[in-house]
Amino acid sequence: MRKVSEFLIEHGKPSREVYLDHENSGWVPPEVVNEMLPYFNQKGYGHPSITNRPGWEAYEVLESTLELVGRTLNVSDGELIITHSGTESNNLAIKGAALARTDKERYKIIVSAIEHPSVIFPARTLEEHGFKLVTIPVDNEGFVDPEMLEALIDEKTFMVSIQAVNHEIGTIQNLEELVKIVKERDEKIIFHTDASDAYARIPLDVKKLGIDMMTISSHKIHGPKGVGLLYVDKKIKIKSILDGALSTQRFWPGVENVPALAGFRKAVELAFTDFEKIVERMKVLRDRLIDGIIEKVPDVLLNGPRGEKRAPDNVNVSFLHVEGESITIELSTRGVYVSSGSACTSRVLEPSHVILAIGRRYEEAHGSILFKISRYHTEGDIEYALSQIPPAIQRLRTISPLGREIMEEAVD
Amino acid sequence: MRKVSEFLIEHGKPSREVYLDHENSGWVPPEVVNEMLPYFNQKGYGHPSITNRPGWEAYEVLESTLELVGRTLNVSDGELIITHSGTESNNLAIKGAALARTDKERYKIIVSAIEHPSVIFPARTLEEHGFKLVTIPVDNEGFVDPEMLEALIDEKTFMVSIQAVNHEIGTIQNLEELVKIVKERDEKIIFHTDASDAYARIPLDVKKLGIDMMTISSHKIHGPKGVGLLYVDKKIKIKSILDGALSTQRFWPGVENVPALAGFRKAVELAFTDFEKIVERMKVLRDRLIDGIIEKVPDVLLNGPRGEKRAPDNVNVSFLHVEGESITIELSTRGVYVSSGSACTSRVLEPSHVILAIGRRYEEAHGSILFKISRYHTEGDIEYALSQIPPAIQRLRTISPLGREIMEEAVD
Amino acid sequence: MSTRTPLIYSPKVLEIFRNPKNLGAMQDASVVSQAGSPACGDVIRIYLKIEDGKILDASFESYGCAANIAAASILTEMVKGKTLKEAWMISWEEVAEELGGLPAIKYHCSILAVGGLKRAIRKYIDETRRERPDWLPVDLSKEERQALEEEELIEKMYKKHGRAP
Amino acid sequence: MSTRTPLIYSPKVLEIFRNPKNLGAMQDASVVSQAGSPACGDVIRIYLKIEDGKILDASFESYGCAANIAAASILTEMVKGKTLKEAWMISWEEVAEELGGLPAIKYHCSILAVGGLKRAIRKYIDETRRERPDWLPVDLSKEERQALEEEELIEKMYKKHGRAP
Ligand SMILES: Cc1ncc(COP(=O)(O)O)c(C=O)c1O
Ligand SMILES: Cc1ncc(COP(=O)(O)O)c(C=O)c1O
Repeated sequence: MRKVSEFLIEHGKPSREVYLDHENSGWVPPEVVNEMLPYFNQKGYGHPSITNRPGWEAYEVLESTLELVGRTLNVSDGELIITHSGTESNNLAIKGAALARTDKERYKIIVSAIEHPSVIFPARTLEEHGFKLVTIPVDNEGFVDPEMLEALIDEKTFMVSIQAVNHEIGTIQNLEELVKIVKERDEKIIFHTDASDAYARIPLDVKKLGIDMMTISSHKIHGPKGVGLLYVDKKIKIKSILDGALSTQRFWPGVENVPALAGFRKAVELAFTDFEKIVERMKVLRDRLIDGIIEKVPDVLLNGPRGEKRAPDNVNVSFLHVEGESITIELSTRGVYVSSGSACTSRVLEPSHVILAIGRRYEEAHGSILFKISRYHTEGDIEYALSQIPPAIQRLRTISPLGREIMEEAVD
Repeated sequence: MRKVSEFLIEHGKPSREVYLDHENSGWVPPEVVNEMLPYFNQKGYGHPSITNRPGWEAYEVLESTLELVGRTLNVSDGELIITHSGTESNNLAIKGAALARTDKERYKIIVSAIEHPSVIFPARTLEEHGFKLVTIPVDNEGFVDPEMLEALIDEKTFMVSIQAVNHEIGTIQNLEELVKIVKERDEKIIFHTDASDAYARIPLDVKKLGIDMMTISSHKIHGPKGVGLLYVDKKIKIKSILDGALSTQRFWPGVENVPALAGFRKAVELAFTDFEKIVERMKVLRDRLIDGIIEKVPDVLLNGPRGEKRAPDNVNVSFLHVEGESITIELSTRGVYVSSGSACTSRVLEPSHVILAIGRRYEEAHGSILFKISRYHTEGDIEYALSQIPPAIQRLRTISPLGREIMEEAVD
Repeated sequence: MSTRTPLIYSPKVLEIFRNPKNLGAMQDASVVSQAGSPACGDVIRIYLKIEDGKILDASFESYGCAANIAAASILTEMVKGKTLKEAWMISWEEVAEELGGLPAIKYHCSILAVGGLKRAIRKYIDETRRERPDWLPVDLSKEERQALEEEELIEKMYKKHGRAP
Repeated sequence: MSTRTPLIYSPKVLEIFRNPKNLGAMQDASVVSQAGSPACGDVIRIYLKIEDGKILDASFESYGCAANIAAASILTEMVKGKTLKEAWMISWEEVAEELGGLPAIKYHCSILAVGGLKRAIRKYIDETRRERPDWLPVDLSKEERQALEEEELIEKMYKKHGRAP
C-alpha cells in the first residue's frame, strides 16, 4: 500500500488555506477544544453512571448538554438520546421505531428522494423485513411537493422521514406544512426529520413543528466528532438496535463520550449566541460566493434554490465539462478545500443521488462542487476562494475535450 | 430534576485523588491528548475519503493507526474495522457474522457465562432470529473448562465467543487452547474474542492464536473514547448492522473520528513501549493492593485467580456485610474512585453476573469492589488507597446490622 | 435490563450518609424490626423506645446504599417525640421529601425505611398485646407490603439464577 | 454501495496532473480516438502523428479525475518514438507502474488510456487501409473491450435510474 505521507509532500502545504468542506467533516474551533480538555483528565473523566466523583462530574456534562440542546429546540417532555453520530441517530430512529412497531398493517416508509444515505439505506434494509420504501421525488430545487406527500400517505403508512435542510443543495423544506399534512391525515404516522444540516442554521421548534423524532450531529455544527443526538417524543416507542451494558442511555449502550459532549455543549452555546447575526453574515458570504462564481466562471449551474429557501451555509454548483474529483484536487493544491458530489466506484463515477434527483444529467452531476460556509469564514476567505476557483476550472477545461467543437477527424 | 452540581459541592474535592475505575472509563493522559489536538483544527480535520489536503491528512491517521495496531497484534491479511466503541465492535462481530451466515443448519452461539453484556446481549437478540445461545459456566476463578467446551461444540455450532481477559475479575483464559479445541473440531466455527480488557495487558498474537475476530476498545487502554476496533480474518464474512454513507470502512458507515484515532494511536504506542516492564510494574502494584486489603480488612473475599493467570491490572474483592454503592460513595469522599459490581435497578440491587458465575452468593456480590491498576499509578497511590479502604469499610460496617450477633429480641 | 443511573442524590442525603444520626443498636429498645434482605442489597433495622404510646427514642442500622442509610437515619429523627399514631402516618414520600428528594430508582429505600417503622409499630402493639387502635389497619400498609414483596422478589431471582439463597 | 476511498495517488500522479505533458488537440494528427463517456465521468482522447509505422508525436485531452489525466499524459510520453507494434504491446499495468502505482479503484483510468491508444492504432490501420499486421488481433484487446463495456455500462445505469443519457 502506498503511503499517503509521500503524497502529502508532493502536494505541499498551500500558503493560504480556506476550508469549505464542512459538509463532510467539521473542524473544531479552539474554544470548543478548550472546553473538552479538562474532561480528558482533570474532571468528569469517569463513567457517568458510576457513583464516584469523576462519574458525577461526567453526568453533569450530560445533564447540562441535554438541557441546553433541549432549550434550543424547545423540547419539553421528549427524550434526547445520545449516540456517536448522525448516522447512528438516523439508524436508531428508523430501525428502532420499526422494531417497536405494533401495528403490522403499517409498513410504508416514505422518505424524500434527497435524504442522506443514513436515512435511505436503513429504510431500504427494512424492506427485507416486510416494509415498503416509498420515495417522494423533489422538484428542480429539491422541494417536496406537499400535495404529492398528501397523496402518498395512507393507512398503511408507518413513518415519514423528510430532512429539514438538504445537506448537498441546501433546500429548506417547509417542514411545518409537511408535518401538518401528515398529522392531519393520521396522528399515528411517525414524522422523523434529519436535522443534521438544519440545526444551528435555521430556527427549529420541535413543539411548534410537531416533529416526533429529530436527528442532530455534533461535527456538523463545529462540535467534535463522536456525538449524535436523537430526539424522541414521549409518545413514540422505539427499541434498541445495539445491545450491551446500558449507562444513562436507554437506547444506546456503552459509555458516553463525555469530553466530546462537553465540546458539543460549547459548540451549541456558540452557535446560539447571536444566532440571527451569525446566520445573516453566513448568508452574505454564501451569496457572495455564489454570485462570484457565476460572474467569473462561464458554464456553471447553481444547484438548489436561491435566497431565503436556501440554507445559509450552502453553495453547490456544477462546473460543466470538468470532473469533480480533479476540481477538488486542483483546488486543494491551491488551498481551497471542497468536495464533489460524485464518488468514485470501481468502474464509473457514481453521481450524487441528490443532484440527479433535481433533474441534472450525469455529466452535470459529475462536475458538482459543494462548499459550506461557516461562521468562522471571513470575507477575505471567500475572496481568496473566488480568486482560485476561476483559474482552477479554466486549467481543467484546457485539459478536457468536452464543451468544444465536435472532434475533428484527422487522418494523414 | 436535581442538579448534580449541588451534589458535587456537598461532596467536595478531596485533597488527594486516586482513580481506580479504569474498568468503566479510562482517563486520557496529556501526551495522548496532545497528539489529538492538531487534528481538531490544524491538520487532518477533513474527511478521510475526500480528496483534499485535510482529507488526506485524516486518512494518514487511519492508515498509520491501523498499521500500528496490526503490528502489535501480528495481523497480516485480515481487516481492522473502525467503530466507535468496544460495544459496537462486539455487536458487529456477533450480529454481523450472523447476518452473513449462509449455512442455516448452524445456529448455536456459545459464549462464556462471564462475557461482557455487549457480547451476551447481542447473542440473546439473535435468539429471536432462530439462533440458540449456549452459555458455558466457569469455575470459581472464572475459567472455562476446555473439556466442557469440547463437549458443547457440534456441527450446529456457528460461533464461539470467549473473552481473552475478564473485565471484572481479571481471569486470563487459555485462549490458545480454547481456539485449538474449536478449530480442531471444526474449522468453520467462528471464534470471536472480546479483547477489550486483554489488549495492551497480555501478549496477543492473532496469527498464533488462530482467532477469527477480535474486539478492542480505545478508552480501555488510556486512549480517548470514541474508538473501537474489530479485527476480522480474511476468510470470515460479515454484514453491516448499521446503514449509511460509507467512508473508508466497509462495515461502519459515517465519518471516522480522526482526532480520537490519533489519540488511540498514541495510547497504543505508549502501551507497547516497554510493554513487559510496564506490565511487571502493574503486577507489583496489583499484588500490593490485594495483599494490603486482605491484611488490613477482615471478612474479605478475593474474586478471580491470583498470580500469572490474573490480568496485571485487576483487583476485585468482596467486602462482606457492606454494600457496594455505599462503599464507592464512602471511598469517593476520600478521593479513592472505584466501582461496584452491583448495579441498582428499580427494586433490588442487581448483582454482577460475573461474580455470581464464580459461585458467590448475592450478598457477597453486592459488596464486590473493582479496582483497576494503570501504568500511571505510583506506589504512593496504592498506599493512599490502602490507607483509606480500611476505615471506609470499618465505618460502613458500624452502620450495617449484618455480620454481628443474631438480632436480640427486646420488648419492654 | 434497565439503565444504571448516576444517582443524583440531594446534598442532604450525602450529608446524612456521612454523619448519620441515631446510629446503632439500642440496648433497651421496646421493639426492633427489620425490613429488606441481604440478598436484595438492603436491610434496615429500626429500634424504638416507646413509653405511654410515645416514641421516646429511635435508632437504626442499615445495610445498603447511601439513600438507604440516609432514609433510615432521617426517619429515626422524624419519629422521636411522636405518638405511635403520628409515626404511623408518616409516608415514604414525606421521608423522601425530608431528604431533599430521591432519584426515582431510590424510592424503594424510603419505602423500606417506612415499611420497617410500620412493622415495628405493628409488632410493638402485637407483642404488648394491646388493643388494635383504629388508625392501625388490619391489612398491611403499602410500605409493609412492598417491603415484603422485595423480600420475596429475591427468592424468585434466586430461582431464576438457579441457586438457593 | 462501495466505500469511498481516499485515493492515495503516488506523488508522480499528482505531479503529472499539475504539469501534464503533450496536452491538447493536435492539428495535424494522423489519427484521433476517444474512450470513455462524459456520463461515466471519464473521457480520454488520444492524438497520434504517425509516419512509416512509427509514432512521431502524441497528445491527449482528458475529462476525468487526476489519475485519468496522468495516465493519458504518461501514455503519450511512452509511445513517442515507438513503432505501432511496440505501442500496441503497452499494457495498462505498465502505465500504472509508470505512474508509480494506482489505487485499485483507479485501474480503470489506466485501462481507458491504453484502450484509447489501441483504438487509435486499430483505427489508423483501418482508415489507411493497410494490411492487418499479425500483432494486431481481430478480436478486441482486453483494454478496448473494457473501454467499450464502460461506455455501455452507463446506459444500464441510466435505465436503472429511469432517464435517458
Ligand atoms: C443530512 C445528514 N444526515 C446525516 C449525516 C450523518 O452524520 P454523521 O456524519 O454524524 O454520521 C450527515 C453527514 O454528513 C448529513 O449531512
Ligand atoms: C470486556 C469488555 N468488553 C466490551 C466493553 C465495551 O467497551 P466500550 O466501553 O468501548 O463500549 C467493555 C467495557 O467496559 C469491556 O470491559
